Formats: sequence, structure tokens, C-alpha cells
Amino acid sequence: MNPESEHIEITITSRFENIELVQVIAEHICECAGLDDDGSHWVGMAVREGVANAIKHGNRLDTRKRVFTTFDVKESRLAIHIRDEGEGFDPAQVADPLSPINIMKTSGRGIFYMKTFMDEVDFSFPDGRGTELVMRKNLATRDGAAEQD
Amino acid sequence: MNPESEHIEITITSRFENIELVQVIAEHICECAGLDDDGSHWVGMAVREGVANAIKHGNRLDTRKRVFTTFDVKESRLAIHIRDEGEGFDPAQVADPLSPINIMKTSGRGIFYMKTFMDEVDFSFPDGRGTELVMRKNLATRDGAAEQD
Amino acid sequence: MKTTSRNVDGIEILSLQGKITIGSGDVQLRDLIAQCMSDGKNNILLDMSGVSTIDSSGIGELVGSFTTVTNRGGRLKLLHLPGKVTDLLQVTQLITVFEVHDDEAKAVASFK
Amino acid sequence: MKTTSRNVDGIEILSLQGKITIGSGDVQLRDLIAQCMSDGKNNILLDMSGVSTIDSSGIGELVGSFTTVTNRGGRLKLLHLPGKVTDLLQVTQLITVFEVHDDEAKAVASFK
Ligand SMILES: Nc1ncnc2c1ncn2[C@@H]1O[C@H](COP(=O)(O)OP(=O)(O)O)[C@@H](O)[C@H]1O
Ligand SMILES: Nc1ncnc2c1ncn2[C@@H]1O[C@H](COP(=O)(O)OP(=O)(O)O)[C@@H](O)[C@H]1O
Repeated sequence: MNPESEHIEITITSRFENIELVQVIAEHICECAGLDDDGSHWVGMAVREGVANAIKHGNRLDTRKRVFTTFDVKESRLAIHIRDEGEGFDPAQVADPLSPINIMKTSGRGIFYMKTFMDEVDFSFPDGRGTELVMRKNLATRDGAAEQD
Repeated sequence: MNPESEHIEITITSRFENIELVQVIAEHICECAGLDDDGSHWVGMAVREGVANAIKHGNRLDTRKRVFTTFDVKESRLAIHIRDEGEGFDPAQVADPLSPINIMKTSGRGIFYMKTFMDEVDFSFPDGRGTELVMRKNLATRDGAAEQD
Repeated sequence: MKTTSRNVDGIEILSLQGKITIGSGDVQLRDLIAQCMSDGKNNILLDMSGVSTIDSSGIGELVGSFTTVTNRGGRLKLLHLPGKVTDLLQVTQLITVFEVHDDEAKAVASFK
Repeated sequence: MKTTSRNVDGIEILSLQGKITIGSGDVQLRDLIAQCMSDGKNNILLDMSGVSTIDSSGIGELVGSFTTVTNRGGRLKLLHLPGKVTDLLQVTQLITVFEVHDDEAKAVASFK
């Protein structure tokens, strides 16, 4: 059995106050897997953005709806699944926050930050089950910081 | 819909480092429900003891086995379920840590602390599913501290 | 988020402490800036040294604050930006939008 | 858990910092006391002021440490007990087992 393999699940109701619980778990897992403080912070930040979107855009703040998050670490590879009970969306329609027409917008940077801090960010839409966000990161490479974008 | 009703689930593998994640959620829920810092601390402590037992005595540190915890708040009443994948045990056989023959023992105080800090502590043993611990506390009454034992 | 405010030479210095995140600090920041505008305080220096966490909503609110103040003919500048906030402004190419200071006296003087 | 140690008038003062909880601090405390015993340091004052969390395993380890030291003819006393640790010792009726001090100099003198 691989001592490094880890699986944690957390399910929350759609309240912004609960975002932090999921973020804390992300940071904890990264630290346990040997990522440095900064690297762990940025993974936590990506998770915060993903859960915030699930609560706000997916579940539209309906506290009867839940956000399901799983964390898996295997051979220093972290996979995070965040699923909501919303209607889904078309990722191709998401505007580029770096475009001059968007730069002064007050929103639209969440997915961009996730992509900045994680190696892979993908959305899928299992029928009738809302949005499923998968983010992956190799915790063994030292690239946690924002700088190397 | 009751704005105070809340349901959170967390599943961890059997590692002592993960206890804190469950404890943090317990404290967070209590604080959100309006319990004071001390009261929240003691609930977190009861959860720590319950999860530690599930990992140590229930799952015997087998990291393939999991500990399933759910938190429910409804009308200021908190219910916590902690389930492991162990063999169960006979609560009637648990020694009284206050008895003079046990007072200097290095273990055996976990369940006693849970009972001190929570209103209700019960164990059940659903066939083949290990131990299920249920702890309840009324968060509306001000009795979080250890003193009033 | 908690805030404290001081007025130095007609410049409103707002110290932001804690989290500027979705559903809490972001809304407070918007209200705070709206209050300054209605009080006629158009020159604002945001002291960010106490900001522990910021997310994309907080960053968006900073941008919104900048726009609100600028549209009123005022100016909004940033003081003591924590490294992680700088990083977040940098990757979204917002760092050049804001005037950022490390020295309070110089920051205040810069409004002259 | 982190520890620092000093020797004052032949009394070993061990400052415990952080968590004394299952799987980490509890084991370290046991090892620390075993080391003192093998070094012949039989008079021990545990400064608990830096202890942030303790659980039933930590409490059990304190009891175990007390027994180990006493069986060797030494003495183990506690200094600066945080309120929550006191509560935990109180409800399990262990508070009378330990000699607890609030003043380091007096605590050291009490070993004479
Ligand atoms: N889980 C989701 N469910 C539905 N729509 C989503 C979800 N996540 C993201 N979106 C859509 O993608 C857009 C961009 O998201 P993001 O980059 O995080 O910026 P923001 O949340 O500030 O709008 C959102 O405005 C929303 O339309
Ligand atoms: N989840 C569990 N599965 C199996 N046995 C348990 C479980 N929880 C408690 N026990 C039994 O109850 C005893 C008393 O537990 P506790 O009061 O927490 O003290 P300690 O864990 O220090 O022994 C344990 O030693 C164990 O035999």
C-alpha cells in the first residue's frame, strides 16, 4: 500500500461561509504531501474559486443544494473534483479576463486563477448532475507560485 | 427553508493527521451557529476524540479504511455521526476513568471527555459496518465549558 | 473584514484587515467606498497590509472601487500590498492599473 | 510539538509548545521524559504555557510521565497550565495528582 495515497471527501451546503472548510482541506493535503506553504496556499485558492463558482453560479445559493468535493493524492499527483447541482454552462463562452475589454470588469477571473495555479482544469457536465470541475496538480514539481505564469 | 439548517459530510482515510480536518469543521459549524469560542472548542475536542477512536480502535490505522463523519444542525441542535469500518466493541465493558484503579492509567479518557462536552453520546453497531458514534448537543443553551461537570 | 479610517492632509486612509472574499469582505469594501463617495471623500488610499486573504471577488471589488472613485473625479491608490495580493494583480495584468506605494507619507504626498 | 529545555539549579525545565495529541506530541513527550531519565535528570518542571491543544492521549501521556518520573524517585511538576488543560485535568480528577505552579522561581525552589 502506498503511504502517500490519500482520499478525502467533503460535502457542504451552498453557503459562502463553507468555502473555507474545503479550502482548509486542500491546503492540509498539500502540506502533508510535502508542498511548501506558498504552493499549498495557491492550490487552496484554486479550490476556493471552484467551490465559490459551484455555490454561486451552479447552485445559485440554494442552501438545499450541495457541493461535493473529493481530493485524491496518488504518487504525488493531486486530483480535485468539485461537483454542484446546477444547470451547467458552456466553458467556451467564458470571456478572457486579460482582453482589454474585460480588464476593468469586476468579475470573470475565477477560472483564470484556477488555471494559473493548477496544472489542469477541466469541466464536464454529467447529464442532470450539474457541473463537475476537475483540477489536477503534480505536487512533486516545485511550481506553486503565481510568478511563473 | 430554515436558514439555520446545515448538513456537512467529510470522509477521511485512517490517519491521525486527518483528525484536525474534522475538528475544524465541527468548530466552524458551532461558531456559525452562534456558539461561543469555548463552547465550539469543546465540541471540536469531543469530535477529535471520536475520530481518534474510529481511526485507532475501529480501523486500527488501516489507511484503506475510512472514517465517515456527518454534521447536521437543525433548530440549533447539532448531531454528529462518526462511523468507522472496524469490528465494533462493547460499550458496557469500557472502564470508568474516575475509578481509583484507573485514575493513573495512560488511556481510557476519550469517551468520558465526549460525554462531558456533549449532551448525548451513543454507540451503535450496524451489522458489518463497524461502529457508529452519535453525539448531540443543543447549541442554544450556554453550556460549552468543562466546569459544569 | 474590519476597517479603520484616518484622514491625513485630506486623504482618506482606509486600513483593510482580514478577508476580502466572496460574500463578506467584497460587499463591505463596496459599501465602504460608496460611503466615502457620498461623504465627498474622493482621494482614497487603501492600506492593504492587514489583508490576510483575497479571492477573485475581492480583486474584482478592488477594480470596481477604482472605477467608482475615478468616475467621480477622485483617485484610489494602494499602500503596503502583501506579496500574494501583488501576485494576483500581476497575473491578471491589473498591477499597472493601480498606483502602489510602500511609504505612507510619500503615498499621501503623491495625491498633491 | 516543539520543546526547549533549560536547567535551573538542577531542575530540568522543559517548555512544551504546540500540540500534545494522538500520534504526534504524545509520543514525543514520552521520548523526552525517557531521555531525561536516562540522563539522570529526575527533577522535571514542564512549562505548559505554549501548549495550544491537548487531547486524551496527551493527558494520558502526562499521567504516564508523572508515573515514570515518580517510579525513578524523581519529581514532575507543572508550570503555567493553560485554562483548557486545567479543565481537562479537573474533570478527570487528575488535577490533585499534579503539583501545579504559576511562578517559575517558586516552582524551582519547591523541589528543594
Ligand atoms: N459551476 C458553475 N456552474 C455554472 N456556471 C459556471 C460555473 N462555474 C463557472 N461558471 C460560469 O463561468 C463564468 C466565469 O467564471 P469565473 O471565471 O469564475 O468568474 P466569475 O465567477 O467572477 O464570473 C461565470 O460567470 C459563470 O457564468
Ligand atoms: N470506534 C471504536 N471501535 C472499537 N473500539 C472502540 C471504539 N471507540 C472506543 N472503543 C473502545 O473503547 C475504549 C475506551 O475508549 P476511550 O474512552 O476513548 O479511551 P482510549 O481510546 O484512550 O482507550 C477503547 O480502548 C476501545 O477498546
